[in-house]
Amino acid sequence: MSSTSANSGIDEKKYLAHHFQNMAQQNASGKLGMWLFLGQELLFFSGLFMAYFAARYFYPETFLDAHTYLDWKLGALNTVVLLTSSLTMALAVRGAQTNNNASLVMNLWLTIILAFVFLVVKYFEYTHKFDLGILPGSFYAGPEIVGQPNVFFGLYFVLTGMHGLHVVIGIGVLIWVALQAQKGVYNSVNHVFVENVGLYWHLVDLIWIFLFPLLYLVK
Amino acid sequence: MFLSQQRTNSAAADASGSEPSYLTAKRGLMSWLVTVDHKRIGLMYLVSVLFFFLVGGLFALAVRMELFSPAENYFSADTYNKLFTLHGAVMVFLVIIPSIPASLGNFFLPLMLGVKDVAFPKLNLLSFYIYVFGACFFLYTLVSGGLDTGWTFYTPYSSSSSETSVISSTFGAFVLGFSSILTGVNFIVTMHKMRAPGMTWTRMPLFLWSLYATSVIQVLATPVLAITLLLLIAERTLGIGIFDPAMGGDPVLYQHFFWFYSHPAVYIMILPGFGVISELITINSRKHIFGYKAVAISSVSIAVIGFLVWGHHMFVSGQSEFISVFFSFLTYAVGLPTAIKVFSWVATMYKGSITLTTPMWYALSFLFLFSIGGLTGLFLGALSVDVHLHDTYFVVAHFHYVMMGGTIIAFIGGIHHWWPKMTGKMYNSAMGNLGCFLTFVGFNVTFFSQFLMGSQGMPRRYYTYLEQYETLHVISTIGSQVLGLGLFVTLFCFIHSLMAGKKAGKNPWGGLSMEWETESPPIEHNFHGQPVCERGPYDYGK
Amino acid sequence: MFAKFRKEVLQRSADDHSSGEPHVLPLKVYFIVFASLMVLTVVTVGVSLLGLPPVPSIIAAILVAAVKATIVAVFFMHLIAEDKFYSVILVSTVFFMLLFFGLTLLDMDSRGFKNPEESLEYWQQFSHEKALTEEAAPE
Amino acid sequence: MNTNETQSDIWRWMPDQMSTFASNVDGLFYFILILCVIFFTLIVGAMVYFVVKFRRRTDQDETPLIKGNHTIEIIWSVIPGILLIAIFTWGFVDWMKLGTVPPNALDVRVEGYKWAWSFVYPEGIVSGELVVPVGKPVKLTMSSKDVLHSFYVAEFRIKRDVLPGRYTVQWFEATDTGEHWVQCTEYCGTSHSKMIAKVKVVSQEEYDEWISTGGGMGDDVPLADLGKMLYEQRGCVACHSLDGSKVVGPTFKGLYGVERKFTDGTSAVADDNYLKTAILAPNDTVVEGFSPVMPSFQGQLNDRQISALIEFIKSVSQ
Repeated sequence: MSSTSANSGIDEKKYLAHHFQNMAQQNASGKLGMWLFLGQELLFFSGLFMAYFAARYFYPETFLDAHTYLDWKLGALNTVVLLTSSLTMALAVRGAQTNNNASLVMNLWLTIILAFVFLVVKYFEYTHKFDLGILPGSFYAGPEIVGQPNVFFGLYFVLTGMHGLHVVIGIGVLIWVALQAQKGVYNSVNHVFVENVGLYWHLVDLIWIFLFPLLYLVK
Repeated sequence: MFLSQQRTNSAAADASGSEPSYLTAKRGLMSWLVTVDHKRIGLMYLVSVLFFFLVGGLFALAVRMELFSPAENYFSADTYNKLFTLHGAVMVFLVIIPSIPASLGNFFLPLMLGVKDVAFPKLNLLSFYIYVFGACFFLYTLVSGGLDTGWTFYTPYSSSSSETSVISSTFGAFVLGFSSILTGVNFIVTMHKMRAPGMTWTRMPLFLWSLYATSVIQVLATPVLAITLLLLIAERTLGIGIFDPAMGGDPVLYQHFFWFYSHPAVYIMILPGFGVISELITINSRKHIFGYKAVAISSVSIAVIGFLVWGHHMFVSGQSEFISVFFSFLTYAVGLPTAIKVFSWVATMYKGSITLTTPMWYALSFLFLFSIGGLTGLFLGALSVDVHLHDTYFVVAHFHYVMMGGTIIAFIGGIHHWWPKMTGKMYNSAMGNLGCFLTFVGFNVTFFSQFLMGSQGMPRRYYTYLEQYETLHVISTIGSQVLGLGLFVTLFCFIHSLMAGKKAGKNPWGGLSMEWETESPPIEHNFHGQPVCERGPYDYGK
Repeated sequence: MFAKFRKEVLQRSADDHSSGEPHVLPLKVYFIVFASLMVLTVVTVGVSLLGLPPVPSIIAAILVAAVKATIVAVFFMHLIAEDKFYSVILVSTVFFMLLFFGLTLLDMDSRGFKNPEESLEYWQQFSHEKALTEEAAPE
Repeated sequence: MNTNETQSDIWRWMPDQMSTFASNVDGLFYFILILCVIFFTLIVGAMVYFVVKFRRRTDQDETPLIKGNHTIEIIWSVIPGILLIAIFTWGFVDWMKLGTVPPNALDVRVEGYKWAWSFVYPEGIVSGELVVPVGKPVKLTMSSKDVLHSFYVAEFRIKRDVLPGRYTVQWFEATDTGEHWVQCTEYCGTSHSKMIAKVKVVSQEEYDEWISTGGGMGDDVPLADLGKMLYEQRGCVACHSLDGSKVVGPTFKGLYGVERKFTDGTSAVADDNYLKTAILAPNDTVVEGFSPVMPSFQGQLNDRQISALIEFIKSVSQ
């Protein structure tokens, strides 16, 4: 099935839903729906970034002082991990489009492993903070910092927590897609679902690209 | 509009309609609960929205009864606070936001586009169940001590000093937001990717244009409400200290977050109402809409400018005077397209051939009530006058004229208009007109007196008030009884029609848009062949 | 400039398969993009070590992150090969986001505009003194 | 606020104009009102006229295909546009006037707390009523102790939210003597509607005399009467009733000398020092069945005022 000839005789009718005219319309609708969903996700995170900018406007010195407790090397490592997972995800989508099922499956599992690595690194970061007594909001019992440290760490946990939750959701969907891919469901005709999962994963990576400098590299 | 029949080789019987309608095609409760047919989902939404409209309405009657006199009439202060809060929350999140798009929109979008179903039928059913899931949280809130923060959940009252179940109602509103987002995504994709051949953007009925503008707002604004409510829950449980000043937050920041969603939300509420009114006035005056492009473009421009004006809710809230000037100017900018729409509707009726069916009576009362609602917005947009009028009964009257007098009247008019198509039965128009008349009179008596109260300085959300406002409160309470009666008469008219209504033909009002091509009630996959669209939906007369 | 670049990339990727299948970018593009992302991550860290004053350092960090984000969006998310409407959605979403940030930050910045008492500094300074007076003079 | 409402008091738009700013606001209000009435009669009049004139006579009558008319559309966009800009500019000009506080204003600090107002004068007087001289600008620097409130005097046409954790400022200049109500217009909980206070505009001499007697609470005033004034002005009335009914806090009727059971199981007789600690540190001992929401009056009431309150509670307890 690795031939790249025109959709190599895969019967379109198999995947066509009853209310669509043809596959092109169905794929285009799927992608448009996904992009609208991504637009909505972006605005969902915009609320968090707004809270970050507002808190930073109110307590600049707290941010300068409190961010030293964040280990930027782990943050950088996580960024590299997520960017690599974005690469493998894009390669997986490319595999699906070119009927290269082997590369699709291999890259999907690579992405899942990298996502787990991201979560493990995050787990170490969180436990390191809990040991220091740095807990979100009013449970803060960490070191004395000028201004309102509970605001910075409250925000830190909400931002990275919400992003982590989206990574977990991503992993769940990726595992489901990987299992389907192993059954050979996806090929050059029916690959919209893989592409949509890829778009979602790239968005999660996009959010982290902004989160990393704003939280870890505050100067 | 020639319906060129492309013979479908499916096993459909001949076009004479011996095929069962979508109501009788499948039987049993399960066929309804797991249906992906947009028409059935539309009906399920309609029933649940009307149910919550009844619940919200009863809260409103209770509030008005309590305000009959300044003394403590029926409820204690806390119960009163819960009553007006739940009236606001149920009406906003459960009734008026999903009302027209989810019920009439779901039902008629595919029919008007000439396609079999919306782009993502399963997603459509999922958004209905998300709506039900969110509604359960509200019902749980009713049971577990209510909510007394006002539907706006302003911090720090909602995050630290309210002992009522704020978390369950905020989470309920958060979940309902997703139902609204997914409906918006569904509609935008359907309108972009699925159309009858020949139907260009300028040949679409204006109801679809307004649904498109509404869906754009739903997709772009609702997530900000979702994150605001999540942050509020985090604030109340973890105390992260963004909104609550005791922990270092800023309450005005919460108001920015909240109103960034809630002002576009009021356009989510009114735009579908505009769409319904464009349909009602053109069909009942049997005349082409005046200025199709202007009306269509003004829907979309209202949607876009609607994102720039949220600060006019916060002129006196401690927001800086400089930015208030900016918001006041843009509020007047968003007033203009609305005025253009109203003028176009009136101009449409010029030289038409107007029949006074019940939907037309609702359209006329919409024009009357919405004009008052829209014009009183001018007072609240002016900076100096708003200082006096903000958070008084003037504001209460203004938004009831726009929301109840606008969207709900258009919604009921739309139900009357499409009732024969949805149920295949006609309603008794005398009873419908009586309901409309009583609602109109009751509404004006209730809320026009509140304009006077408000400008005289009667604050909002007051359990007891100064004696000087008592007479106006009495008038308003009597008006609310008449309004309630009018709505019950309308409800009875619908139920009566379901029982004993005459059989309705394919096109009782002589409409030209595509949904009148198929039977009433339509067959399961809407059209026998694939209808082709040759000309616009309003090309009456030559 | 961008349109020429886009046509050139598409043209090079179009010649090795027929029109039936969706546009598939050559493998080389993926690895070039990945490499540039790695370099830009290093730049992000580098920029933060420059020791710029607070506001420029935020803007610099956001600019670098924005460049990385556009690269991911254009190549990995196939915006370069898809129909333009998806880019319109993305850009309009970002526009509404910036609108939200801009107006809210503008409000917070201009709070003491007419009366200095309303500004944040006044409260932090005076609430500090008010707390002292309360401790100093209990009844 | 004249308590005897005549018919003219109910059927009017705006309350009396009692401050310099009121006339500007009313001017713009009536300007917009006239515009609204004109546009409203135009719209509804045209609607009714068209409905009557173009009634459907037969089912077949033809209607002209009018798709639009650019000239009319331009006219009805430009004219409302100009009027809207006019309204905006008038509102903007008055808003700037409201924003700039005149330099020689009398500076009064306003404290809003759950369900009462207290006013701190430059001379250190703390009063539950805002007593101001007529014809002199008064600057209010306001902040709240707990949740959002809003300081609204309808007759002066002024309103500004009162935020915890920040000062907000507004000013007014009363043009006539008289008594008006301050009302809280930002929802703040159970007794939001009881959070009202009196604004007394008096002549300059009366004001000076009021200040000299320590805000009407001079040493010559008998303790029980002083207690009654404090009870009404300092917000006790919003939560503690005199007739035995439970509002938010326990009633004062039959309170003095009675055994009180607390939430933590202990109990004590309601005598002088119990009442004093209850006023200064209310949440240490909370009576059963009530919630600890009472704000502390530490630093707000001097000893004489506390003993006056206790005398008043005694006098009411019989």
